[in-house]
Amino acid sequence: MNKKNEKLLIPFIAIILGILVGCIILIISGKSVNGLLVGLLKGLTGFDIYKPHLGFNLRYPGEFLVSAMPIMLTGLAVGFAYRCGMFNIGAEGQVIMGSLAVTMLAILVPMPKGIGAIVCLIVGALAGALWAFIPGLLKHKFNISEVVSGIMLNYTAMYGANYFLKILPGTNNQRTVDIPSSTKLGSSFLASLTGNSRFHWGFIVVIICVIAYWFIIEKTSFGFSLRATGFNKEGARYAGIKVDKSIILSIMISGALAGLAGAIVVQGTFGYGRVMTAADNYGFDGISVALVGSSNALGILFSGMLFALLKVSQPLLQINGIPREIGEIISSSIVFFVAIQHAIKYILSKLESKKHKSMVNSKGGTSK
Amino acid sequence: SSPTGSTDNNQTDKPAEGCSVLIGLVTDTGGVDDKSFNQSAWEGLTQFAEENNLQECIQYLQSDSEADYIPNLTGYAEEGYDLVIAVGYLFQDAVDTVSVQYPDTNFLFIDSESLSDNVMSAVYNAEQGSYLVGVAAGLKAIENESKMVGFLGGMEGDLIGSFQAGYEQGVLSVCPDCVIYVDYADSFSDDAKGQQLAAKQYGAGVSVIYQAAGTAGNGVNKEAKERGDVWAIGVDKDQYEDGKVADGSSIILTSMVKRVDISTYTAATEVLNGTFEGGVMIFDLTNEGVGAELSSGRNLTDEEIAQIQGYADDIKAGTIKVSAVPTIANGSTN
Amino acid sequence: MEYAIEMLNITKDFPGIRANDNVTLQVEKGKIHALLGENGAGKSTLMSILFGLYQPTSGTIKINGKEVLIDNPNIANSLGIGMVHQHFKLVECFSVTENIILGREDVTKLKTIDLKTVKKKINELSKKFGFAIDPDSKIQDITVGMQQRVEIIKMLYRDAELLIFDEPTAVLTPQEIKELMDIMRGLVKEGKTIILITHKLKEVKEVADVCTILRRGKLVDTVNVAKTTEKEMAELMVGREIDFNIDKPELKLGEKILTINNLNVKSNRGTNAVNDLSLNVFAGEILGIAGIDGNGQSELIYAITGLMKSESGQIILNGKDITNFEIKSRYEYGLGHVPEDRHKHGLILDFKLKENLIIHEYDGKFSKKGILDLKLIDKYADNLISEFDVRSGQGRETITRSMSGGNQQKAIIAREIDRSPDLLIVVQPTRGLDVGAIEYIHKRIISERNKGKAVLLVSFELDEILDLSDRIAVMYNGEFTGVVDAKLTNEKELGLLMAGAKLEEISGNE
Amino acid sequence: MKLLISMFPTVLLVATPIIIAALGGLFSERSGIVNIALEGIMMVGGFAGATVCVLLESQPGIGAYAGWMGILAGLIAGVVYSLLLAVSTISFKADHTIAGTALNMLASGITVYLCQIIFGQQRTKSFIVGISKVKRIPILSNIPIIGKMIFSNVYPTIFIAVILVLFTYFLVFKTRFGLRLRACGENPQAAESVGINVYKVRYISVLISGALAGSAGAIMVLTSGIQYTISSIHGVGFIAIAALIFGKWNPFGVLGAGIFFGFSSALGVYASMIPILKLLPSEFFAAIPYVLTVVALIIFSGKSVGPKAAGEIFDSSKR
Ligand SMILES: Nc1ncnc2c1ncn2[C@@H]1O[C@H](COP(=O)(O)OP(=O)(O)OP(=O)(O)O)[C@@H](O)[C@H]1O
Ligand SMILES: Nc1ncnc2c1ncn2[C@@H]1O[C@H](COP(=O)(O)OP(=O)(O)OP(=O)(O)O)[C@@H](O)[C@H]1O
Ligand SMILES: [Mg+2]
Ligand SMILES: [Mg+2]
Repeated sequence: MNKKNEKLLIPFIAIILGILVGCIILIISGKSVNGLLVGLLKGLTGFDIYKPHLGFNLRYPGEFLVSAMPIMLTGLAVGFAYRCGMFNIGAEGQVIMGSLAVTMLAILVPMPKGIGAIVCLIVGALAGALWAFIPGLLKHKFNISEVVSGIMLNYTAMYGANYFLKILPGTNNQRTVDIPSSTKLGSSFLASLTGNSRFHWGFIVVIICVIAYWFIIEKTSFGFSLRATGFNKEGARYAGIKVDKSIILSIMISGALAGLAGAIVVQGTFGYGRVMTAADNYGFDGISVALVGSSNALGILFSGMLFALLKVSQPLLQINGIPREIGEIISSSIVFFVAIQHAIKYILSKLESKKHKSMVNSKGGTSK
Repeated sequence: SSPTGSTDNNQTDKPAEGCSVLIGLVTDTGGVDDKSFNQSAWEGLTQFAEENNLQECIQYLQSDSEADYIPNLTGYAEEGYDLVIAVGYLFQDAVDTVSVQYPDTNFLFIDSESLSDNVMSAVYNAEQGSYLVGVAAGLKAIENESKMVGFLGGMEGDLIGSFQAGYEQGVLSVCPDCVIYVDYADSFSDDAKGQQLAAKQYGAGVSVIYQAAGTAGNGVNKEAKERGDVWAIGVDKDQYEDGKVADGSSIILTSMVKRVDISTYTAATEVLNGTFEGGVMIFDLTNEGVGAELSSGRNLTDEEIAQIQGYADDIKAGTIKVSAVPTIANGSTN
Repeated sequence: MEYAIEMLNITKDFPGIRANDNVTLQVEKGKIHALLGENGAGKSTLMSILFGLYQPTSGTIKINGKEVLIDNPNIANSLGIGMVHQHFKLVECFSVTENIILGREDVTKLKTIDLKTVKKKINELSKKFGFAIDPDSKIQDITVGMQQRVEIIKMLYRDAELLIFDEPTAVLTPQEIKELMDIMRGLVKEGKTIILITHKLKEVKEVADVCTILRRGKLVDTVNVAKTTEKEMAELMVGREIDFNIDKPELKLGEKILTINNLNVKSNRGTNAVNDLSLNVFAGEILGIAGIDGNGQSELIYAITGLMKSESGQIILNGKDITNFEIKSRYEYGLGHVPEDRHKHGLILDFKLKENLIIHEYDGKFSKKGILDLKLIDKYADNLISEFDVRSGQGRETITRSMSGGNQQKAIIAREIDRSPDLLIVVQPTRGLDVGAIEYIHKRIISERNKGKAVLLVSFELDEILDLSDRIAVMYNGEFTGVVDAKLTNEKELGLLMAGAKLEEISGNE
Repeated sequence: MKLLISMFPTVLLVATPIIIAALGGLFSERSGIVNIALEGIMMVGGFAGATVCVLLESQPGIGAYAGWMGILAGLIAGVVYSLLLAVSTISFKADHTIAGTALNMLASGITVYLCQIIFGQQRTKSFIVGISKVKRIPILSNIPIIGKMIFSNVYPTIFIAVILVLFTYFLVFKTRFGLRLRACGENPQAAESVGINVYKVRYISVLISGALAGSAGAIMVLTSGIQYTISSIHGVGFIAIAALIFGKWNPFGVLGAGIFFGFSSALGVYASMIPILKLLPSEFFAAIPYVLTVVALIIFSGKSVGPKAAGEIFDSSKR
């Protein structure tokens, strides 16, 4: 099998297997598979098969996009680092730091309309990048795995951010005051287009990032050096690439993308900062998105949609009598199947050689 | 009836077509079995459903995190539910937002006020009931000479603050030199934290703890049961049964009862009858929306019960005014 | 005669290569039997078969006259065969004792490891064979020589009667080598049988009783060491007359391109790999560095190309002191490098062929303001591919991993030569390639020389060195044992130099 | 001092699951398999423990032992769930971190899903007792100070944890199995060359790891909770990883680190009673284990303390 097909085929098979696992679990527990499909369709398009007369309710696709946007960004974040050979499990913390920076800036510093939102986005990205700099530096200086330091920094970020959010004026136990409208990304125009969903201008940020990701990775000399480092560090060093610099820079860019995700969640989805008792998992969703999307821009775009759909349909499923965790089960199974792609490849090659054999056999048979 | 027994169907099956009303209830991160106000709210609703034979038409959703509030409320509104119930003041933003977007849907908002006219807000003067259980705590503290009592809140804020305030005043009214420990679990769902804070207070010599912390408060009951020689005061519902230990006695001294079930029952009935109107419903001692559980033959003597009832009458009569503003800071004592 | 081990008519085929061709090896009990041959002669393969790591394509093995089937190392172990691998298989953070007993632990009644009994056993063995080893020290704290002794005790602990040593001296200091020889003599005195794989004639002469010589997978001869001179064995090892059939015009020596002064480089293990070495390479010549693998060639090249740090000394390229330069700027000052390990260094295997072809200049010639000039890259790649006849499935778009070794190597050569560097370093340029590819690559290297470039060639294949070089420096133990004119030397002389003899000694003999 | 005494039961309560789960991590990592999935395995164990406890509690006869049956159930569930980690990383050669991350995600989905199926809600029902505290242990509780700190008013599970520490030390550092286990984590090629079946050793270790982490999850829920919920484990699996690193992959180190982290958590609760600490926010205490782990990693860096081959994918066909 050729390499390119395999790259597409494996995530595809993993997705099918994941959905299959979900269906089997539903069937075993006596729930309707149909309900799952109906729920997913409605979550995506707003069309309810049971109530066709209502047509398409655009709020659903709107909310679907709202939840797709941050995980596409974190997917890009994880993917970017992955392309350079780093596993940025710390994206969660970088999202939180992005959110924190944006919230503090927006609440404490008055800014004019128009510029405010953009300044906040930039600061969110910077905060994420700086937080990501820590595991990058630790890896470079002390050879500490970015996975372990990333996990520890996730929790540090969460508790640290809560502390700072709580000392902001007006914060109660769950949330800060609203950020000024000059810094918000929400728009009544977009809301009215999508049946009052929370759809917001953050989608432009996402589109820009997807294109920039694709462009940087595939088209620039910088991306070339990152990819070389990711595939083969020693080979990159031989070629004259400054591997250490690539590593730190790539995880910082990764952090910036995660920070942006945090920023658009605050500026767009919620409009205020949240004191969190448990993480939102945007960063962890990003890992799934990047893995299933093979860390390339288009792949991340699509897998981001897939995971967002599984997430956003959950209340719908629950209301329709299907435990909403089925979405989580399906998405984590998909990641699991991607993780064991070695086995999938093996089975595929077995199948292929079998097919080959049986073809040869049948040929032999007919010639007689 | 066990709450889970009756929820089974509602939870797992799609509500039947042809319901005359559809009612959805959204809990905060506590569930409908929190032995506290989520459960109470759900019980009011199930009672309504049973009486009207509408068991198939009520449903609930539990929120996993704050991020779920809006999607869960909108979920029901979008699905055309006639009444959507938001249990808890934490839903303030969510209710404010969603109720405006769905003017044709009726909302019941428990524990806080929202201004849209399709929202019925049920507000409870919890400080009044809390005052009464405070009296009970003070009496016990004098009796066992510890003169130390405790309060454990869920999250700091106006709502739980009113519980604390009433309790403080009640304790001090009978035991002016009592020391009151105040702690907050920073969560309504972290039972482990509740238990640890209770262990701290009991360890310091506190003999009674009043918990107003949802599921986290159940940790207090657990610690009290482990110790056996201390009291806990229940909240929202009568928690006497949950406090039973091996020998059949209960460590629940009394409970501050908050009749959330009345508001869900009322709102549901009004929706069914087509008489639902937005606005604020106030529940206090006078309409028995709040109060202390004072059944005799439990852990309070009849004299004590009588004494507490005396205070209740004074509050109803207005001779005692109970403030809803606490004075003791989280993590400290008076 | 009684043989401890007989390997009869062994043939072993790997895809595309016959590593052993009808080889027969008969080892007498209580003797040290040397196995001599150039790199790739098939020594390791033969021993791997004996040790159960490979199955022979054909042939039989007999132990003490009885035919046996050895299909995994555990069986070899139970038959009393032990092997000291060239790369030790030791757990660094374990103690000597723990390493020795691993897999064969005695336990007490409490099921704990019975260290007391074990240590006693080890001390006994150690005393009996003169190992002088502390059973409690950790592997990571002891010298390589000591580590090797641990490997030996490991075999003895398992009651091995036949001990195989695969190039045991490659990693040892001369003093350690001497001690090892003593140990080996002690072992045979105790009735053990030893097979010693080596390239070094001196060692064969010193300890071995019998020597079997392999060349290109075939058995050449088995000789009695006492009755054979080193020179005779060298001749047997390298074999046929040399064939100068490559056209090479007269040498036109240009100016000095590369100067190395008193260079010292440490290996990854921390030992001195390059010792105070000095060297000049001139424009228009090919300087070949001959020597056996592991004598510091790799480290020397890594230091010149910047992949390894030099401890001290000077590297001057085109008059610039590049000792501490970044890798990239070395290329800019006129360096080209065809690396020893094409998979680790030379290529990014998951890249497309075209990407590998521009890997040095992706951010120079092939990009404008940081953006890759894809059209130029495609054009350039196509040109290079056709000029150097690099064959692959999908042309420039082929994923490099899927290409054959020969074509991968051609791609590297193409890339390095096309940049027309003043100094071209080529290391093992034809390893694993077929005859056609070898010929082509040789031609390209010589044409660089003819263009007046300096070429530094490192190879373990004497033929290649002799065919291509103008001068030959022979490296042994991090130093040059001699620098000779390629036209005036022969394989015999080189073989002696490679085995550590100094040039003065040899010429003195002659 | 009085404060310290009254605080200690809480310290031990928090430390117990950390220690046991970290010991689980120790087995796995010492054999070469990085176990990021501890958190997920704990969730599965916690769920199974609470469920079994709830279901058995009302049964006459066994009811009194329901808590202990719950721990057993957690152990079994942990073994079963860790089999997924073993199969994926050892047989299918999946990246350890990615497989572990997937299993962590799967655990939260699957446990809550099962709650819905079994109990009709997003959590288990609450159990009545779970595991109860021991009032005082005869004789030992009479020892001055220590008797009050450690031997009264504590959950018996801490003693299980301590016994497991001793047992782990014995198994890993004194026995044949332990030697082989460590060899597989340091240099699997060397282990294989002396006839050790690396795959088998790693499978066993990962399953032991699952048993320990699963029972740690059950213990955590049954001692410090009233039911299993999605947030019951809330990152303790990751703290266990931290404790493993902080304790330098050594059982006694793990014990110390576990108690230390238990202490920092208890301090968060008791800070209000300690004048200096009163000024620090509760978030500070919550973050301590994580920050200290990063600091510890920096201090250890350069010295190789973790198992060398941990995280490497072993393939015996490649020499
Ligand atoms: N696993 C293998 N697959 C394919 N070819 C192999 C394999 N192992 C060895 N060879 C080839 O077989 C030939 C003999 O190799 P072998 O390792 O036996 O040589 P050697 O005499 O030990 O060399 P050296 O001195 O370098 O150790 C070489 O050409 C080598 O490339
Ligand atoms: N799969 C392979 N394909 C092609 N060549 C191979 C392969 N495996 C090994 N070789 C070549 O065979 C030669 C010897 O390999 P081998 O692994 O036997 O090394 P060795 O030096 O003999 O090591 P040891 O003493 O540890 O056995 C090397 O030149 C190596 O590059
Ligand atoms: Mg070799
Ligand atoms: Mg060899």
